Amino acid sequence: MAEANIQNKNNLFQLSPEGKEFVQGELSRYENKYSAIIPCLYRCQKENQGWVSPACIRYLSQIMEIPEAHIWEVAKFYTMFNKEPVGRLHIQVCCNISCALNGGRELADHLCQTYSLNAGEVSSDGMLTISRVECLGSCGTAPMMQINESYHENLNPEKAEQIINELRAKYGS
Amino acid sequence: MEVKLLTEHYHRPEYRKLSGYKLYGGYQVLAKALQMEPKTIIEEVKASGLRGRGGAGFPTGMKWGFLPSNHEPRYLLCNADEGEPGTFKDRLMMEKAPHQLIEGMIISAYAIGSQKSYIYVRGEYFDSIRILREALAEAYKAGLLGKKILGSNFSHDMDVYSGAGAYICGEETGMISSLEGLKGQPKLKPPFPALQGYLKKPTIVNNVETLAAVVPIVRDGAKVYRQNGTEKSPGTKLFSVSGNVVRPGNYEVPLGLPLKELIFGICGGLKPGRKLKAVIPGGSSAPVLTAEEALRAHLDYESLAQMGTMLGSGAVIVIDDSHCMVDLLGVIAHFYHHESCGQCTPCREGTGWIDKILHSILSGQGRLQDIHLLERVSEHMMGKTICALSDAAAMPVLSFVNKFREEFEFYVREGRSKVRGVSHAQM
Amino acid sequence: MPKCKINGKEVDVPQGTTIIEAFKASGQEIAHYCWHPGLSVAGVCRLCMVQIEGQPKLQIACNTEVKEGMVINNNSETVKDTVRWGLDFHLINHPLDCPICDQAGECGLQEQYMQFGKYDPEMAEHKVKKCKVVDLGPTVVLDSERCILCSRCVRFTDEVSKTHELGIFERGDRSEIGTFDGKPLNNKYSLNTVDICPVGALTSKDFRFRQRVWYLKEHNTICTGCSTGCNVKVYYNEEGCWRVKPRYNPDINGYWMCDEGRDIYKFINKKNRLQEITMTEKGVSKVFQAEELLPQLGLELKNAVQKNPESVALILTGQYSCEEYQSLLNLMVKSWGLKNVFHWVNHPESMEQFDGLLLRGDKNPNTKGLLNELDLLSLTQTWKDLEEKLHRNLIKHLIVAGPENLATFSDVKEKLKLFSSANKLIWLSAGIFEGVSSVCSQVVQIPTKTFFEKEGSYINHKGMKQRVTPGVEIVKSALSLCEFVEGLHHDNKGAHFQDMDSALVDTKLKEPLKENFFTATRGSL
Amino acid sequence: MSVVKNPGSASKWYLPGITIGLVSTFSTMIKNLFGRNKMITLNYPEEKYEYGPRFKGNHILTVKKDGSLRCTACMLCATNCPAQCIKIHAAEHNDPTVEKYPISYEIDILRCVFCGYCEEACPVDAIRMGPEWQTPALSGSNFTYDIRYLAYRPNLKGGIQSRLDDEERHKVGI
Repeated sequence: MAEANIQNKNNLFQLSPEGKEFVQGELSRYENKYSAIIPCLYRCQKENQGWVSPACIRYLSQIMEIPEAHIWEVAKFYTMFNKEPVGRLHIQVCCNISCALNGGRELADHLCQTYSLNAGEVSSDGMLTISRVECLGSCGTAPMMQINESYHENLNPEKAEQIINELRAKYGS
Repeated sequence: MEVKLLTEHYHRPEYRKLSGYKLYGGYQVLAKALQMEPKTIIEEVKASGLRGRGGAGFPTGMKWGFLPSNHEPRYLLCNADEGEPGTFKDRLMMEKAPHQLIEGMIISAYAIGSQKSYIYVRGEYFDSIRILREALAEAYKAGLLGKKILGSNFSHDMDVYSGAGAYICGEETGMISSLEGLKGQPKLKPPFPALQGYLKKPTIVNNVETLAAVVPIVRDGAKVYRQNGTEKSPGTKLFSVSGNVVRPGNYEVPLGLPLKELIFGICGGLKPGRKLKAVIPGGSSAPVLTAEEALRAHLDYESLAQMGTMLGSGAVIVIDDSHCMVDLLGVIAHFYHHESCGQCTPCREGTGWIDKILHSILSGQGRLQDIHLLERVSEHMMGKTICALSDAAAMPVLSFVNKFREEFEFYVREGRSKVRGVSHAQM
Repeated sequence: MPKCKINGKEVDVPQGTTIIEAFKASGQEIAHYCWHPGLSVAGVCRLCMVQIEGQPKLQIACNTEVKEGMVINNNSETVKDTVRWGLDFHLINHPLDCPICDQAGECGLQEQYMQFGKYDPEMAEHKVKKCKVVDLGPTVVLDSERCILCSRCVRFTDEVSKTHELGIFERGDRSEIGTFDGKPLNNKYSLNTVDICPVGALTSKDFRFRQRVWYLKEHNTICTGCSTGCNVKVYYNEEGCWRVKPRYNPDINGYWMCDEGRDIYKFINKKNRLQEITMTEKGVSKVFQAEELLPQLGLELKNAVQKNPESVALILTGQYSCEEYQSLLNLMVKSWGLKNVFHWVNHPESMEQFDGLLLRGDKNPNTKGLLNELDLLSLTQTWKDLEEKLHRNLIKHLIVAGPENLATFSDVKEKLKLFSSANKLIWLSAGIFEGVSSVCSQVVQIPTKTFFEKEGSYINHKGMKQRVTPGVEIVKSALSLCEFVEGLHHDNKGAHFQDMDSALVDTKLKEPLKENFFTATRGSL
Repeated sequence: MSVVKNPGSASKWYLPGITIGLVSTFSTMIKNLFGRNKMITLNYPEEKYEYGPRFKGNHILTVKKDGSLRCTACMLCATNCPAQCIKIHAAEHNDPTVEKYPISYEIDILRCVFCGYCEEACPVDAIRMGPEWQTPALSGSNFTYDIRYLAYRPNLKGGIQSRLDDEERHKVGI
């Protein structure tokens, strides 16, 4: 998986036919075509194993007719676009103030230790990436983490581990 | 004492769907509004004294009044980029009652004469985005959006736009930049968005809660709305309580409620054996209140401003005595360092500088003059930039250092936390 | 016309003027980095803070319009303190490598810090490390650490060159300017980004490390690279010329110039120049002094013309000044009666091209001036006529006022082949072209002065007449065409040096250099 | 102005003067013969005088740990030089952390006034004024010192190390 990603970095990237259609749709959806950049970047990220590579930018620039530097500026500005490969389960643990008051940072450290990963690193099987992130808007249910697109709230280390292990088993098979 | 003006039906799962929403009086207010003159609605909102619920507390009716009176296309943007640490009320509103927001938006759009609106939702809220999209589809299908809404002459289109993880997009011009497909960097003011906003067209940006609150105002009239709250801060507001309380969560209470009642009454107080140390009353950018101040505080715009802090987005963060203030300020400073958009120099460099100073204090390497330096750097960041992010970063620093100075001095002198006994590096 | 008061001084400005422009117009000093008169307002450096009476917060001068009756100051303690701290914020992550920075000496940060700075750095933490020495493209090198993110260069590529190569990536103090994934900054105006960079973040590859700027003097002149005639400054010292930068002229080039024009200093420099007057006969070259050769040559030509006007031809390129054409034509056509005068066009196919900004296909500074002079004397022979006459061996003597800037004449070789049917070639040129000496049986090569060494005026494509003044002597024995004519016509010195109609001449060029040119306008933002 | 008095009659006879002179000469000679260590003159060039450590003699260019030149070719010494005897040509170094270095560094020692301004101007301790001063040569061109002489002449034994460490400099962002 990790190797595939590295290969991907050099390779040309292309969206699926549905993806292309999506891009065309977004281009005409908004008043100006630049607004389509963010949705299209999301689409690329989805079709490129969870991250936006320079090849994606080049491709988008071509089909959207927007300068690469501009798309890259946007991609770099927003944290939800991963500029490096991530695992299939991207675990984002909130470490901001409300979570910090309830042990969010300790949870992140615990998970990093448990899976012997540094924050932001992809595990050797390409399954996990653990990141410490800023507030995810779930402060009343702290500590919490986001795995890919879903929130997991009111956690403690054991519960978090259990969720990750379950998902890992599910995604691994 | 909760007053459920907006959140009355939030516990009902069917309220999410159009059919369920209609069961409890949904979209009847819209029908009523479409019979009214747009001007009357604006007058009503003005009379209700509704103030922006996103943080700045600017009177909504007045904001709408800034729009030019010509017939150019204009936009209504709903700011659902809820990024302020401690705030999670908009997510609740979007997930529990998407139609309430949509109804509020259509009424507001009718009032200001806008043909197109966007709901800009922060990217992490995948669920909210999905729910809103479903709700929009339902509304279009039911003829509540699109051409000639409910048989009137008013047409309106609405779309959901997903952000991608940038706190600064919660600032209105930052959001407009982001919606225009640029980096979410705030724009120079003047021109103000009401004159030149999205695509240089007149634009009104309102928070989710503000737009939803238009529904009860139009339904019951300004007088009834004013029954709750104080003279200058009328109505109810959702408060997101988090931190060290027994029952954290969103609570809708009338403005002007004593903070003490919210924490100790509604939220069930602190965990047993713990004492209140400090409260941040309006999201991480609001200056902190000490326990003693918090017990005196009332939750409305004026009285909090008098205490040198602000109501902000209504995120009450409760801190008990097991926490080190230096450490918490480190967390906040790191957040603003991470989120500064990098446009204006004082903010770009200042947030980084503050973060680094706090980091060196936390690792036991601090110097006594660093505390004073923190204050001076913060003072020189305030009010010097395009948007308020640098103020937001500076205010907590000033208040933390001022109100808990001995903790900072102890940390620097001893190289360890007064509360935890060890330095951050050793933890 | 709103009136305002700036630091106690009454200032009258046109409607819509921003405060910073009013400051500039009234000659008062104000700190700023990101504002550039030729670009849009970014308002990000936050240094041009001013206090406006009646407004609680300080405002930035670049985004605030002057309104009637405004009372503005930037010398109160609050403003000064803000600017001091603003500068300190710029500097906390700026590396202290001024000694090896090419911008030192003309650096906005250095100058403004000297003037407005805080002078007690309090930053004790580590600076943010970024990329150094990034190769941005064929012309520019980037040092990210030195960059203060004023975004001028990004705005330039977005608004002026419209090539969109540059961007500011990441956010907060991790922001860096750069190009996408190593895509080169490669446009015809890329070096303007170096000019407008207020610090040493963008440096020109061509000039990098060659000279310290405080060794250089500047001379105001015009670019002779094409028929646009951009106003430029040439920087030189005793070793020669080192670089060319644009000079503001709203009617011609605004604030910019093209990269091609920046190379013109190269053909001025001694090593690329013809050094001596030589005569080559049967493979033997002999060096002459102008006084000994020219009178004799003049007599010979005069006799040849008077004997048979068809046997002598004069070929002119559009590279010389109007006065030179005048004096040459006065002598040869008016007093000798020469009829064979031809215009050598270097790129006939691209003469009319224009890239929309500055670059023109006509690579001669004075085609228009030449055509005017030829029209005045109704000399209408075309190049075809010359070719025919040469083929028929009618022409014995050829006088060629050849290219000054050889780089724009790709057809020299082919033209020389054509000239070989003459008996004697008098080749006037500033540069060295291999093989000229063996074209005809007798070849006289005369080094000419470049635009940098002589006085004269040039007419650009728009018909604007611009005057240049001599900077410094580079080749001792080089002659201008006027001097060449004087030499030929030894008994009537200077008579042909006609008065220039000075009314049309761009007066801006006549401004004397300030006394101390090391501090004069160097690095002015 | 020296005033010449009229010589008296005694001094017209020169013998006393000569005797006094000879006594002085011989006494010094004997002192020198028996107390050589107290002798004021030196047997130059076999013996050389030791100057104080702050003596400003011929320049030395210092080197880094790896033996390459410390000089960054900033030309502050050349700018500061009142005699204008320093000529530097800079070039781009392959190592981006070094960036700029001198490909030629020449001091025209005959023009040098040994003021030491170059040493003071140097921001990186790259040039120092050394102890040597006796450097005769046979032709004029030998008085233009180049890098090989300034940094690596035999008596410097492979170069004098600069006090300033590059790594340290880069760490603090200078």
